[in-house]
Amino acid sequence: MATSAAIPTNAHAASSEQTGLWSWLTTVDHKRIGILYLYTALFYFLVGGLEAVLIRTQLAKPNLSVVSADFYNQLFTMHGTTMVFLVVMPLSAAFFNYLIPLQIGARDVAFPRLNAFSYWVYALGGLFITLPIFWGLAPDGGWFGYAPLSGPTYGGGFNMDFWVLGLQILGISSLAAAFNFITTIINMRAPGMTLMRMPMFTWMSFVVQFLVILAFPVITAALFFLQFDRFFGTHFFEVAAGGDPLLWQHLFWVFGHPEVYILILPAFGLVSEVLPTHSRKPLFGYNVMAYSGIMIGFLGFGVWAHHMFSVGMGPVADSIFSVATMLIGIPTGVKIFNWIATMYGGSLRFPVAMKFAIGLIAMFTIGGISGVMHSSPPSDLQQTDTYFIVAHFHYVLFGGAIMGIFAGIYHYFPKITGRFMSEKLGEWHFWLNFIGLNLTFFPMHYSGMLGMPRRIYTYDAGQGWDLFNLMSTSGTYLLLVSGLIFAYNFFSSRKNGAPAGNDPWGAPTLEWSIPSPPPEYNFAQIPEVTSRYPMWDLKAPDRTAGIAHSHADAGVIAEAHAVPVHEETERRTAKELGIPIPFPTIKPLLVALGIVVLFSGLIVLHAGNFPLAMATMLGGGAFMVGSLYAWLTSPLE
Amino acid sequence: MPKLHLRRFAPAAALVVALLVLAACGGEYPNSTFSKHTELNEGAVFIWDRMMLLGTIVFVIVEALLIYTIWKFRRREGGPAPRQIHGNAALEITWTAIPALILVFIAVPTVRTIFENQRKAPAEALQVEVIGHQWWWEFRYPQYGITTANELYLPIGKTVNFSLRTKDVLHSFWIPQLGGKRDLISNKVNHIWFTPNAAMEPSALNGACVEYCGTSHANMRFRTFTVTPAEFEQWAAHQKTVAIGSPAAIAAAAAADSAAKAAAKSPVVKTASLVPTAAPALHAAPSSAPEVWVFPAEKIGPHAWPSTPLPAVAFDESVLAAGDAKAGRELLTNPANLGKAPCLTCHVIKGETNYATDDNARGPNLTHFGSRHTFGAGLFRADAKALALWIKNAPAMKPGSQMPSFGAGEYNPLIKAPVPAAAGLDDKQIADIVAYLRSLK
Amino acid sequence: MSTDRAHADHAHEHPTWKQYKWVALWLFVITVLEVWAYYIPAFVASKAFVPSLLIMSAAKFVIVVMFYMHLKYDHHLFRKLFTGPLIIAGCTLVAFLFLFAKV
Amino acid sequence: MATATAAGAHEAHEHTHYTTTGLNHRKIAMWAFIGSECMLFGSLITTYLVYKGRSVVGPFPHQPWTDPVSGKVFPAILDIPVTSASTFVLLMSSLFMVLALAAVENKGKPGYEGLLGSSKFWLASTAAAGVIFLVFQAYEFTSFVHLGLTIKTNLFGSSFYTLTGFHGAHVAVGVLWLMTMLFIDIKRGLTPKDAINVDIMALYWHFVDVVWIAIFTLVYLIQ
Ligand code: HEA
Ligand code: HEA
Ligand code: HEC
Ligand code: CUA
Ligand SMILES: [Cu+2]
Repeated sequence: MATSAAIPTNAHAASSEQTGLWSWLTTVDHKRIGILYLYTALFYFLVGGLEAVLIRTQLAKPNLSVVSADFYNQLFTMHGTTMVFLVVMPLSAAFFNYLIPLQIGARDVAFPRLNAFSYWVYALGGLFITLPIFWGLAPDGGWFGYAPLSGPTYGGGFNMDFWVLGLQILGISSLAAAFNFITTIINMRAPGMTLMRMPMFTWMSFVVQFLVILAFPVITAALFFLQFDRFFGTHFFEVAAGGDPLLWQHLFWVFGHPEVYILILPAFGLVSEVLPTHSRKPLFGYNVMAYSGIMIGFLGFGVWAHHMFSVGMGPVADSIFSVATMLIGIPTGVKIFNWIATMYGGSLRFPVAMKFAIGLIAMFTIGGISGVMHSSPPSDLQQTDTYFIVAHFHYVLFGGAIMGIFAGIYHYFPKITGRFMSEKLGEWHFWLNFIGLNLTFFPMHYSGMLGMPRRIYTYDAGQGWDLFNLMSTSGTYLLLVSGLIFAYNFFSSRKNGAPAGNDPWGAPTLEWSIPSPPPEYNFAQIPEVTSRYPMWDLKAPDRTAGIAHSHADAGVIAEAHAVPVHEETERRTAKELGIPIPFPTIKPLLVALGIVVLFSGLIVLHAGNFPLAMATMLGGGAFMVGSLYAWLTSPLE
Repeated sequence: MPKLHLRRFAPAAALVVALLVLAACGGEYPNSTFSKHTELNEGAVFIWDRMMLLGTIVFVIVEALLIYTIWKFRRREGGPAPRQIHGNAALEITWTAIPALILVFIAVPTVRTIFENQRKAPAEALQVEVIGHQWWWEFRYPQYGITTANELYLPIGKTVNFSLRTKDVLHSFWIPQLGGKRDLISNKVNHIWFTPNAAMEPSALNGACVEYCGTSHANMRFRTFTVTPAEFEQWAAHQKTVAIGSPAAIAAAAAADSAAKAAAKSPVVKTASLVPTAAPALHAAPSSAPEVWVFPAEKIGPHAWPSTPLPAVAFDESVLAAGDAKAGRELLTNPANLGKAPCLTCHVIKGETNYATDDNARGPNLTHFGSRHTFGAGLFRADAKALALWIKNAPAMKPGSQMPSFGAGEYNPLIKAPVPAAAGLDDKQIADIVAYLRSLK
Repeated sequence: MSTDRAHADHAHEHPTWKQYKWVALWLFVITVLEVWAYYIPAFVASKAFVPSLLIMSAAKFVIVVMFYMHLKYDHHLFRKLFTGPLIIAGCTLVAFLFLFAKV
Repeated sequence: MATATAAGAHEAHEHTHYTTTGLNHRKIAMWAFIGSECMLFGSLITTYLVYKGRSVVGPFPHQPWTDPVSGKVFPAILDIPVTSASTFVLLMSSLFMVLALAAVENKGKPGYEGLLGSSKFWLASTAAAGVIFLVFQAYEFTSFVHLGLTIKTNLFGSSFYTLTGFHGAHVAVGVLWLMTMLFIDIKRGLTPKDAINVDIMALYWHFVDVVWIAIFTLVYLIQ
């Protein structure tokens, strides 16, 4: 593998005192918060994965009873919820945190403490929704919580309380983070970093933040309705009072569909970083890539009802949503072709990161095509709520989002830790993952079209599904093995990986101009940016010569290939350089804690202990407000 | 190291593909969605085929381009430096336009079929009301006055218009072989219609609930029997009668007898147009209820015979064999036994004294229970053993079932306690009830 | 690079008391009209009622946003940040009204 | 490179750091937040409208209703005169708010000497108007409850109280914010340097007003 001239890893410029638990609890450094996100999300990936393993074990053969019906229902609900809200979104957030400031040449995010707050709300909210499974009280209404099953009349237990409140909590985290990143990207780009010079990952992240701030309020409102129904006796989704379950479905999917693009676009962004680097060629059709991302996000708001073709919306609505859905295939296809064109004519190297990136292209396409197959209602009515759908969304989610994120992890691990992950183990991980993924999810196309419904904890023999299910289950175990290999590789490489240096892959963007791991302040000097590929301007000018740098500075490019690669200077501390660094603080964590306690009060209320519930809520609320006050009145840096 | 391990991957991939192809060719697929038994599904299959074709083309092109590219441009010692092309407007337009064009070929038949499928059903269609319950199906034939559960009879060659509603949460009605699904939604009546076409053999098909509806969603199945119109009429003529052995049946038989004696004409079903001319003879015999006709058990394929394992609850076979239908009827219908066997507070047996009506009954209508092949929403064969265990402890056989346990000493999850010995049914009583239920042809 | 930084927030003068006063007056007048319209049964019954109320309220909405929130004078970015979501929210609302109208 | 050094300045406020657009971070975030709030209130209003006329039992917003069981007659719930008054108060609060901002921005400038330049007065008036609005709302809610409409009564009650309650909560937050700002003004006096903070608060306040404009028409006036 190409290790550029061995630059000794700059382990701890400026961060000698930044160790120990307390430093992690109080950090407001976007990089460390990114790492926290990464670890936490990987932990939940293990949880969600083990849930999947149990699911698949139960379904290995007909009429098994590995788990009970009720527990199975909790498993798939929590599996979906975990993977979506506690794994893929936070893994993306890990990269937003770590990379966006580095890619745009900033020293931190716009609101460092808000950033810490987002993380802690996520971490605590994740526990809030995950822990109940140990008491058999985990949410059991499906990840889309259809009313009235999720309401008080038919879902009267505690289970869906945790879901409603947990999602509400997680929403706070995502929203706070989104405002933060929008501001960061708009306002903290280094001089010369125009929008059209932003790295594609930052671009896709930018789009995603808008999807978050527009989609999450809708689910927030819907969850409030459900929450009020459950706790305060309102009638939003109560059938007897005339409540309309379809309102829940519409609100959920107005959120839910943009949500799936929230899950995939960051992975698209990561892949758009990995492919050019290892092809030694700039991204093909940069502008088109940026615009198609925007297009996907925008169209994503007009297609939600394709999840509801079976509810009987009438032919006009069915047709409109069907055609709108098909349209999304166009900008997505543009992305696929541009990626291939990026590689075409290049000089391709295949480290594990590249393999995963290519894997995404190959696998996502399968999921995308089955997606288009769902978009035609007459045909979807045979597919909806069967394993064919399960196949579709695992191809796009596992074959797309997770593969892309793996590509990102292998690619950026050297930047984050200063060391490479083992390529050898990585190969095993990749191939087992690739085979396991196809073995698990491809047969689901068959079981689905041969009539197997989703969300069934058992099925009868003789239905023609046995073989496919057995294949799926075997594939899952392969995936488990590959995941464990990854985990081992991940942890052992942190200490024992080969040293990586600043720019191990010969990549084009700013984050590679600084040491690995980067110093606390990122850039000793805020760089002046003159093109999309500053590092290539510097190191491989032939690759970028043909790209129109912005006309204003086209003339000065020669001397202004101006990204200095600071190797020595950045061994100095922030203090020595006179760079203000935000103070570490525990307050965001405390506010987050207050919020979670506040929400827990409602559970106590449901349990019927009114005084204790009031005490919990008032206590949590007061604690939150107090900590918030302390936060707002203390100086940032 | 940086070379593609295609070879390592190839055998595994080949194996998967081979297995899948084999799988798709051999074997029986009783729930396949690709059948052409109805016009509804023909439309679906037509679009599916087209999408499959176009999708495969797109897939092959993309993957071929991808593989070609990674093979051709892999880095080689002394290979050429990359050609630095960064974009190409003509290409961008091409790969925007071609997918758009492909989509037109999908969109047009899609919209056409949507409007076709959602036309109003023909007026002369057979009406069937489907009512979802957690976790069983109620079927009504309003034109015949029939209420039944979990087994659906459909005449071949005749359009059926289903109106779908639910008593509780959302469910979804699906018979994969006959067409797409439609949800049962609270506060709304949904519709779907199709015509099992004349070319279809009489057959037993599986159906399922496909909208997650709680604990036993997986156990909310049903059977559909497509039968000839003559058979259908025969079945229906019997199903609409009151229960065998009920006071109403005895009275009706007496009335019919005297009517026959008065040489009045035989009772003709309202929907005479449905009946092929030869059929009336089959049940025109005066002085008795129409003859029972059910879908013949021999014609039911293995896929439609449930093999759900029975719980390990003991039941003495000899006691079971000695069940007495008369005693069973007494247990169910004598108000004195209501404390022990409150069956008729939740179930309706037409002709007996019921405490529930069709509209507020919590359990399936049992009037002609003996003519069903399966029970518990398609979970169990309607044999004596399974039935006995069911009455003893239904929730142990079907998680979450809303039917309480009645066996003395059995745990009843609805009251979260065992049934007191005094209040519960002993095995003998259960055997009697089973005998009675099975006699309700 | 640094030149455009200084007080770009306030690069354009905000409106003054004079304008504010007129804006307030307009808002007041439109509100009075709205309420007045509500009390004319014949008008309430007519087809024009709903559209005219919608137009009046939209007018107030726009006036406040343009002048009081000085979007008219402020950075174009803010306009985008506001109108984009507003349009999506509006379209979604209308779509819902259609979807639920025929049930 | 001058900017880079400028970014190293030691001031503890982000607007002294380098920013790409020259805009204030928090102001950008506030506008993004307001965009997001459009979707929140959009969903709440949509729900109210979708459920309009779908309640199984009364009372109803615009028509009287006779309970078929008890025979009791319930009047139409909404009280347009009262709400018109509170709407007016809220509209005027927006005027006070812009004047408060102008006073802070132009502190000491000619033309801003007397009352016009008293940010304290205008902040206090805005907050007071907010409080009056909330009092109106409290009055409204209690009188509706006395008329027989609670959040549990029917779909109208559920969606009405939730929508207007959310709006009221936003007003309440705004009032707290205003009071804090007033407190600071009293303690140390706001100067043009603080204008940005008042500006951001004002954006929030006006947005809450704008939402009410929509609610007033869609919920109260259109029948
Ligand atoms: C990462 C997440 C993700 C992504 C990216 C997508 C992408 C798409 N999805 Fe998927 N989807 C889900 C996650 C995702 N989906 C989930 C989780 C569910 C289930 C939710 C649940 O019920 O629990 C779901 C369900 C779902 C349904 C509902 C099915 C049902 O329940 O009945 C539909 C229906 O239209 C659909 C369609 C699509 C389409 C058209 C795309 C398109 O964006 C795909 C576009 C991509 C391509 C088409 C491939 C590349 C293009 C080319 C190579 C160009 C040429 C192609 C053509 C001309 C076709 N999806
Ligand atoms: C990103 C989203 C995501 C991902 C990655 C997955 C991954 C998997 N899913 Fe999931 N799935 C969903 C999202 C996802 N799923 C959703 C949204 C639903 C719908 C839920 C609903 O209906 O409500 C669903 C439903 C669903 C079902 C249908 C259940 C049902 O309808 O009854 C099944 C069944 O087979 C299934 C299987 C799997 C399997 C085998 C995996 C495997 O790929 C998992 C493999 C992973 C592992 C085995 C873990 C290995 C990882 C590690 C060991 C990490 C360690 C690393 C460190 C700690 C450093 N999933
Ligand atoms: C509290 C209501 C209730 C009472 C009392 C009750 N049942 Fe049930 N019964 C049900 C419900 C609900 C079902 C459907 C359960 C399912 O399939 O999940 C059912 C199903 C059945 C079935 C299967 C019907 C079919 O076609 O699937 C039989 C047989 C039956 N009950 C017999 C009895 C007998 C005998 C008694 C009295 C000893 C009885 N029931 C008392 C509620 C009741
Ligand atoms: Cu009924 Cu699922
Ligand atoms: Cu979707």
